[in-house]
Amino acid sequence: MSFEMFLFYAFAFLAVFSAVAMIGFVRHIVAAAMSLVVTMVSLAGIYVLMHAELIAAIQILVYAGAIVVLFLFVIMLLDLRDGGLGPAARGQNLVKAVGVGGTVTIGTLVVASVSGVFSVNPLVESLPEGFGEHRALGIALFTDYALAVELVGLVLLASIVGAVILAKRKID
Amino acid sequence: MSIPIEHVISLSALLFVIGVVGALTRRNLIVILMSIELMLNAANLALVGFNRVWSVTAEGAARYDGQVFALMVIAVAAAEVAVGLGILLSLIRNRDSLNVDDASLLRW
Amino acid sequence: MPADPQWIEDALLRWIVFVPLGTALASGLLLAVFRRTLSSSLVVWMSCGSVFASFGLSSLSFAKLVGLFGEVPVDDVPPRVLIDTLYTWVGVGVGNSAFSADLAFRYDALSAVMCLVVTGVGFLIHVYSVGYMRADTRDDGGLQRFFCYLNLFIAAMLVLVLADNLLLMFLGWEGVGLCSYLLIGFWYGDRQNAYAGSKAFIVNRIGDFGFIVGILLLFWSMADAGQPAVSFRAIEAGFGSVASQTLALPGWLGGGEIGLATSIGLCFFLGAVGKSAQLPLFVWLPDAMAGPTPVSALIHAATMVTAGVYMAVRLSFLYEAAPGALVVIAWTGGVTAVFAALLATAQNDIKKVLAYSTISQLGYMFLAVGCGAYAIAIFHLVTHAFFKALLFMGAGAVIVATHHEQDMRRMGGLRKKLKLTYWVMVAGVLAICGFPGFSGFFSKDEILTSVFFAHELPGHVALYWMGVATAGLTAFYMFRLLFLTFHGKTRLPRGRRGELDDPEDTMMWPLQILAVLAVLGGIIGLPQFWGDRIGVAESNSLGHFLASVVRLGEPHALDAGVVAQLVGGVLAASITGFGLAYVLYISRPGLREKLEPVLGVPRRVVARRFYVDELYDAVFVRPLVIFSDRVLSRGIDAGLIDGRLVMGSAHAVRGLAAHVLKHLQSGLAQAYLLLMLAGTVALLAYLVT
Amino acid sequence: MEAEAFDVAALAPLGFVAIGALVTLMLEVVLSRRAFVGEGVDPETRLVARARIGIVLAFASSAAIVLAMYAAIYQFELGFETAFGPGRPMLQLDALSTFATALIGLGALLSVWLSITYLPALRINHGEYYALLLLSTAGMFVLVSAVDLISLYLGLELTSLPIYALAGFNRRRLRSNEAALKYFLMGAVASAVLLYGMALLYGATGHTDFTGISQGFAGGGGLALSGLALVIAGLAFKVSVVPFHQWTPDVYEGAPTSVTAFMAVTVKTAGFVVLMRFLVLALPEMGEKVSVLLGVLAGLSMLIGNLMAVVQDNVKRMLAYSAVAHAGYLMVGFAAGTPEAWTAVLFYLFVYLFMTVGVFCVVIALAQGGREWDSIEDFAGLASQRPALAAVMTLFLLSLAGIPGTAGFMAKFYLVVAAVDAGQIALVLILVGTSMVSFFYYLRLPVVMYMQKRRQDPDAETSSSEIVVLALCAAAILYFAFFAQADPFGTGVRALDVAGRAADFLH
Repeated sequence: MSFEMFLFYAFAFLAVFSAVAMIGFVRHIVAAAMSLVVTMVSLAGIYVLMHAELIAAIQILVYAGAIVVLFLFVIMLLDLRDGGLGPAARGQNLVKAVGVGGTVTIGTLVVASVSGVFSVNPLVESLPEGFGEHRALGIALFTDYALAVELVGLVLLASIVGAVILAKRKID
Repeated sequence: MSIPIEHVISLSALLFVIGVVGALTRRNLIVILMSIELMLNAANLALVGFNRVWSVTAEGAARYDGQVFALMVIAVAAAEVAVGLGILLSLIRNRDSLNVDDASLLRW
Repeated sequence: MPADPQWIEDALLRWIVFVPLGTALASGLLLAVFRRTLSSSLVVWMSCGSVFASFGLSSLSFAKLVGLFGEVPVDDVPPRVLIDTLYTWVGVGVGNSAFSADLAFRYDALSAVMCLVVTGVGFLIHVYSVGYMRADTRDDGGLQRFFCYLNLFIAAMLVLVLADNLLLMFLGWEGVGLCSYLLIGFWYGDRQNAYAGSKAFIVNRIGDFGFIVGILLLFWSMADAGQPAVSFRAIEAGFGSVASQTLALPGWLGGGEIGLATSIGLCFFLGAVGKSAQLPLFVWLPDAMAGPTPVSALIHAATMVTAGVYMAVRLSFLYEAAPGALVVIAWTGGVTAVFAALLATAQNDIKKVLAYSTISQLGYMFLAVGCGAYAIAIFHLVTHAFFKALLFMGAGAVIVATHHEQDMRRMGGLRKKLKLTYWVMVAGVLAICGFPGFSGFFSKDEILTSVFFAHELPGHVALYWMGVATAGLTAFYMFRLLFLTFHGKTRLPRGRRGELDDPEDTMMWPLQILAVLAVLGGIIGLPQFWGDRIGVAESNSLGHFLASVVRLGEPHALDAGVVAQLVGGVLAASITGFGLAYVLYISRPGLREKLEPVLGVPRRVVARRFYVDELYDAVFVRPLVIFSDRVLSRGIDAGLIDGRLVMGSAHAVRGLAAHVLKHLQSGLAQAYLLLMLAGTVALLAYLVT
Repeated sequence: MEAEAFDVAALAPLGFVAIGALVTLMLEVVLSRRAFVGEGVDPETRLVARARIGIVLAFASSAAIVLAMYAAIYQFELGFETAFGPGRPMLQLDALSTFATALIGLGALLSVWLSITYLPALRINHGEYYALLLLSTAGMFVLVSAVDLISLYLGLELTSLPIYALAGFNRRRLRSNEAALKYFLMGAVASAVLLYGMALLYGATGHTDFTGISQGFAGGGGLALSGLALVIAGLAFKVSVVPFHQWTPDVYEGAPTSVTAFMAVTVKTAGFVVLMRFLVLALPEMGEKVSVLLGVLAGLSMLIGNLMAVVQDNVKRMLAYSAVAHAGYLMVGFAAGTPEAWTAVLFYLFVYLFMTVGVFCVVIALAQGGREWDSIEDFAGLASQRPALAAVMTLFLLSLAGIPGTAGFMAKFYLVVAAVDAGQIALVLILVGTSMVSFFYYLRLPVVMYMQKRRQDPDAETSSSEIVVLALCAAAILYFAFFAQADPFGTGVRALDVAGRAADFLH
């Protein structure tokens, strides 16, 4: 097993573990947010392994940096007690969780095995110079995908206006 | 040697399913939001992973469809969280509960 | 088959429809948008005038049709059809089957007859309504609204009978249903009326389902054969090529094959059953009597309910190719005739007697259609329009005179007070009972004669005897009505006995005109046999006139003996009915009490309408809603309303939604998510495997 | 036409509404400052000032939308065909997209007019409303011309995010909060599912643009089919097809009515158009399997929608289920999948716009005193008090039910004819049968309006903007009932031909 592979599995384990922790067994909502951060960061690690360095950086900046902080702000703002998770999960939930998780997983597996989901093209071994780095991706973004960038701008504008109008304390 | 794409996609599928289960079972709205974020992340992982497969054109030039898509998704995810938390705050002002089951005035 | 007609463009036709339509729209617009209530005399003049204008235009077109203005005598030219094409209404190039439907009116012999009846009788009823609505104390200043609906109805009915294609006909078909609904529920504030209005509309949905499926089936099969068509002309020309095709029945219907023509014919007939209140969809018509009486006369006796008969005759070329469908029609008509006549004998509400009588007479018409005697069906349609409108309006006069008393048990002895009303009612009763020489005599006699000779029809002898029995029952319940209302001692409450008099003249003179028509109307279709006897050279002019549209059967080999047998049978039955009524209600009223224990069970059966409603309840409703107590208890609650077939299935639908499906919509976001994701997984599984 | 490097003119409609959104935002800030300078402004003055600002903003938004529509119609008439995007096509400007753009613009325009008096009546007259509405419209413009998964996704998000906020715009009302929450939660999950499907499609085919996908799709394969399933599920959510429909009644009921009207017509149009384009371009040989799938969705939607609508006592909720049913009718056209069926679907969407806006406009015209009048009892006896309102409401409902003499019948008729021609007999029977069922609930309102006594007595007057909308919708419904394919005024435009041209995007 190469070092790369080892890193991948380590990150993968971390990501899955903390994801399960987030939805499963943390006691406090801040802990849930922290688990999410761990997942995000692990994914960033995997991105690096996939030659997507810029994405990895942005993943950490935006997700771990901005989004989770936003969650934390709201949590603080609400001043939640009892860990903020409300009443402990009832047995019913467990049944549901097992049922849903099982169904979906089995469904996915069945689909995968029956149809050979994973039969995609082999990986390209020799990547061009500087693949996935900020320069190459930046050029792509502002040439081929310029329109998409503009659109993302509009999406962000819309979300800001929407969030403000909904969350502002007093609007009259 | 590099990581087999099958493993990446499996990881992504697993994370997606965990996100789904979270969104379906947790009662706390903030955790549900986080689960949705997890689902988006899983999709991003798949996009970036698949970009590894489709990384060059026939002429050998680099292709970034998946990575650019992933970038866009990250931005959109931020926007979505902002709106989601806004809705959550306006809900909390009227009724002091973060439990999703309490939002069942509208039914039948 | 009739000769190929001569088509004449005539741009005047559209105005037959547009004049009443325009009046209705103008008055409605003024009322709704500008909130202008016109003075009642203006409203009256406008609406009656527009219908009269329409009648005038119809007569003019009629004159053109028969060549009154022509250079050549009628007999020498091929039959004419006036046609007025406005523009292409619908046109789609669908694959191999581009088709188009014009907004076009067609005035041939059949349309002419219908058109004249609708506008002519319609005009008389309009005039009558003026007096009726004026006399009506419940009226809340809705005169303008009432006449607006009434005109709209006339316009829709004219669209129906003048339509050149099935789509336009369907427009009129739905239009009359809508107006009927508006008019039944005219006196709002009365929940019963609102309910009756909805019921009429909803029952007709079932029929309309058949109509639409029929249109689609016809269109589909014709397009498949490369002859897309929606106009009657094109369908008639091209239907021959598909008539012999068959459809494979799906497995759950038992497999096998059914003739295409038969299935299309049955679909259309389902539409007719709904509109013309035949078994089993008749339940709405008696309830529709909640509307104002002129409405009952116009819509639920003279015009709209005959639309089903008109449609069947219009599509006679189709039914000619579908003998199976004709058998169903004949039997439905025959059974309905006798069934509704039985029900009529047990009614105490004067309008309900007439309502069941209408159903029964419509059954006669379908019986005629089923025998292939289309022209005779139309003949009876016309005479029925005369005498049934007369009877309804006479009943309306009684109702107005007695200040809204409809129960015959509280009438009696009105003969001396309402003299004129009495005599016109006598004319109507004699006409419907087939008193020799009166209009109903000839038309009914003709129908029974065709049934008698319809050897190709399975069970035609039984049908014939059912027709005779119906004639006897008709005489019984009509004379019962007459005797209970006008003879004997008055049973009116004391307070209402003073100053009883015939209503005002605007109500009475339409009645007198209709009385004359009811007596003499038989002339237009005077059968050959009787024409020869009294020395009229050109008898059965209606039949000859219609020959350009429908196939006339071979004349029956009639000799005096057969005719004596036929007429004698009917007359004997009618006289028996009359005699029974006379004995029970005039000479020996005490006998009724004595007979009560003997007749108790059958009488109760009839009075409960043969437990039809209960039967529907048991067969359709309860199994459907067994899982829902609430609906079940509603279903058992027999005091609620009748007509469980329709309202019962409505309840079943409601029950299904309210008690089963509703729980899916629990209001819990995560439950929604679960279903959504389950759907996604199902989609995934389906697509991938 | 050859794709030009950066043909800005092609993006005119999008540009107009985007700029319009910015302008209204600015205007709101500037005008509000003017109006509320100083501390001691009393609430009454404040309300009046707000109302005036609202009118100005509505005019500004209307101007932006009208310009966008004008541009779209101009492009349509020119026969524009541009694959837009520098380097690689992201948006396809053609007859379909310009047609849909004009249609969505019309829906947005009418919704703006509906809001002018409604927002003050509900005391939620904030300027951001119009900006959000315009941004969402911009998103739909992107959506209907998207030929790439990236632009599709972004368009979808740009469409949805403002609507989540708009649904919760009545912040003081718990039902509005809840509607926003549910729509957001379901929408976010649906878009995540959609996104995952897109990722799979990309992984299987190596392309994010539709034509590339169609080439790479050729063999099908599990990965591609899984992706396809998830994408269909995500889009089916937007057009509220069973079983992805459950948000519809809750959101329709809870959201402010003007927002409901807006999303009912525009989102549905955009969703169906993008689904159409995706299916046709990315899956040119849309096999039997997909057709059956769409047919099943159609049948379920018609049945569930119509059955559930029967038991509703809230008008908006009833209309929501009716919207599900109509989505089912439209899906029948998708199951047929012939060019005629696409034409019929587009024509149906066109007619559906007028009926739906009209119906919601009547509900809006009743709203006053800070509350909606949207239960069935609230309509009792309306005919005696506001006869014109009752009359047009009846017309809209009859059109929704599809009675002949209304445009709704023509729309349904074309759809049915196309489906019959494509051999979808079972679906047509369900369509016709459930339409009959729909009379049960569509007729309830006329019954209470015409045949019951007025119970409450609100003295609301129909405002002039509402009168314009109502008159326009009613006139359109009557006009297209008889002139869907005729041209009585010699304008050279026939509605059905226009829809046909738009549907002719398969070359």
